[in-house]
Amino acid sequence: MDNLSAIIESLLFVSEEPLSISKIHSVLKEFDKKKIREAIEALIERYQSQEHGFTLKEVAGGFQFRTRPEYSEWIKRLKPSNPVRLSRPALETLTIIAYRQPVLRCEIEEIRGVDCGGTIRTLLEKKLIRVVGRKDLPGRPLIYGTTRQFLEVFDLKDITALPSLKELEEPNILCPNDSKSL
Amino acid sequence: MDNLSAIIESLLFVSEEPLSISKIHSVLKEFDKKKIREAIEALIERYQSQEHGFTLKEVAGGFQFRTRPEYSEWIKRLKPSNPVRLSRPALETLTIIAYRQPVLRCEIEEIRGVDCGGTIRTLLEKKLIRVVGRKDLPGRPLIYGTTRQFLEVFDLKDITALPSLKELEEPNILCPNDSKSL
Amino acid sequence: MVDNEYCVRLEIFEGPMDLLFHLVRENRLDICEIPISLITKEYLEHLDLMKTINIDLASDFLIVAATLIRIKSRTLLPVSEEGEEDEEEGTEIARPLSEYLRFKKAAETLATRPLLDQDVFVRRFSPEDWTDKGHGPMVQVGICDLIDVFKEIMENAKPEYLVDLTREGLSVKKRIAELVDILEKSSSITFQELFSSKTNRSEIVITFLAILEMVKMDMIRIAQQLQDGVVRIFYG
Repeated sequence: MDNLSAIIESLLFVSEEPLSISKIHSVLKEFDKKKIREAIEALIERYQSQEHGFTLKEVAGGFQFRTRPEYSEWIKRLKPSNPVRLSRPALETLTIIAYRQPVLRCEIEEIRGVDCGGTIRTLLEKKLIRVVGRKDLPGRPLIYGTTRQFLEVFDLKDITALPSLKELEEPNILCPNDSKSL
Repeated sequence: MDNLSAIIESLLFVSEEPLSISKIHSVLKEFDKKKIREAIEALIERYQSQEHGFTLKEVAGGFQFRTRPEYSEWIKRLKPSNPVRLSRPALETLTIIAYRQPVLRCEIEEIRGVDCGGTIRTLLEKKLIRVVGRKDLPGRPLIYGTTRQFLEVFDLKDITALPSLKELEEPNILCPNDSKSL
Repeated sequence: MVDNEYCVRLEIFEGPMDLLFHLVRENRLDICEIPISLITKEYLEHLDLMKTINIDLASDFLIVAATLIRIKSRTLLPVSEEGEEDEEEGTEIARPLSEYLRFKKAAETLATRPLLDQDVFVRRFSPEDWTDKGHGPMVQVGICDLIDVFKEIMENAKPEYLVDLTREGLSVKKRIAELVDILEKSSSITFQELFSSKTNRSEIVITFLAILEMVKMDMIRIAQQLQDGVVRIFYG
């Protein structure tokens, strides 16, 4: 495979969408469109003749690598290890619970100033928080705390490893004995 | 190329993160890990020997297709990228953490001779380092280590893939052992 | 962060080890043959620049210069019988500097690696693919996000919430979390079991405080058996 094919292959590889010849040409101005088309055809040929997990196909006016349909079953089994993604309100609620646990819903709501029922439910569903008990108050409100899952998601050994604001902002608070001397 | 290689190739192709052997095995339970490793090695070999736009690399404990560095200029023309940029002080702090982990802030500061709060904070924000715990010392200082992201960004198989400090030749402007010249 | 606002020079060197390295390199001399007048002159120039800017940096530089002068003065004095002492003085500064230089070198090597999204690229997919639909924009969170969010919340909160957690409080909280873990597995546990393995005095106190706190929060009940007097803690 010549150099041009390899360059085009790398472009097709990183592209989220099908790349048209003119799009490729706009990047590889040094090469004329005919050469580009020939290189792409060589690539298509190559992926067809060899047994690869994916092929190069002409789609929607461009070219794109696509997995072979016969492997779709395996691909569906591969679940993306879903990083925990939270909405901003959920993140705020989670933060308050993490730093203020064990904490009541009304305390969270007092800090955030809005109803937190929805976000608490989401966090419970994601197993980031849990009910740790009930408070001996009228209505016996639930008490919330973070879970083991929370520690795993945030890569913390235990809840005390959660850094405080001070620690990350004030210089030298971590080193009470000045060790900076040479 | 046999069928297993092609299936693994399709999985690696659709995955956004490096896939470990055990992750692949969890999808392909029918095949034992040894067979999977062999198939991956055949793939690596194949992409190395032929002139492709990308290669299969072992990164952060898994395997991932990555473009060849020699084509980076073309790719950047296609899509504007946003690589991690570190100031030299941040890079030095990161290096010390990488080599000395698990490490305390005061230990880093002892080597660099300056306050490192700012650079540590930057590195935490960029998710290149993380808090791995607290040390059982007065003040329970935070302990830092590098992340998976660090390995991915610097194209490292694992933390042992870093060249050893000994391998890195010691510059000659010092003569700590030659005390006669004092 | 504040430092960055003042001068770009910090990009070139940041402090003592850097300075020392810089001074030694600039004069292209062995650290063991330091020309003290040159060093002092350069040092004073840096100090002039720095003292108006950052007193911490200035004082750090002072340490470097003072150490250099001490080493130099040793070399000018007649060599005493106890040569070993001199050796220690020399290595005292040479050792950390050489260690720093090794890391400096390692950092340079690290910077030459193929960097993701600069030298090598991987396939990325549009984020919409994985996000839960209908919850608004999602953020992928890390520790720093937690801290930032907490900071913002606290800035907007009423003053009575501004008290930061004490370390003792954290330990009690940690113990509470541990006790909940234990009680989730087995719904009750005896008092003795909780304390038997703890030899450490402060651990015992923290566990006890945690139990009191949990009782106050009505998270647990404590009961004593009439026959054998065993105190048992029940969850919920």
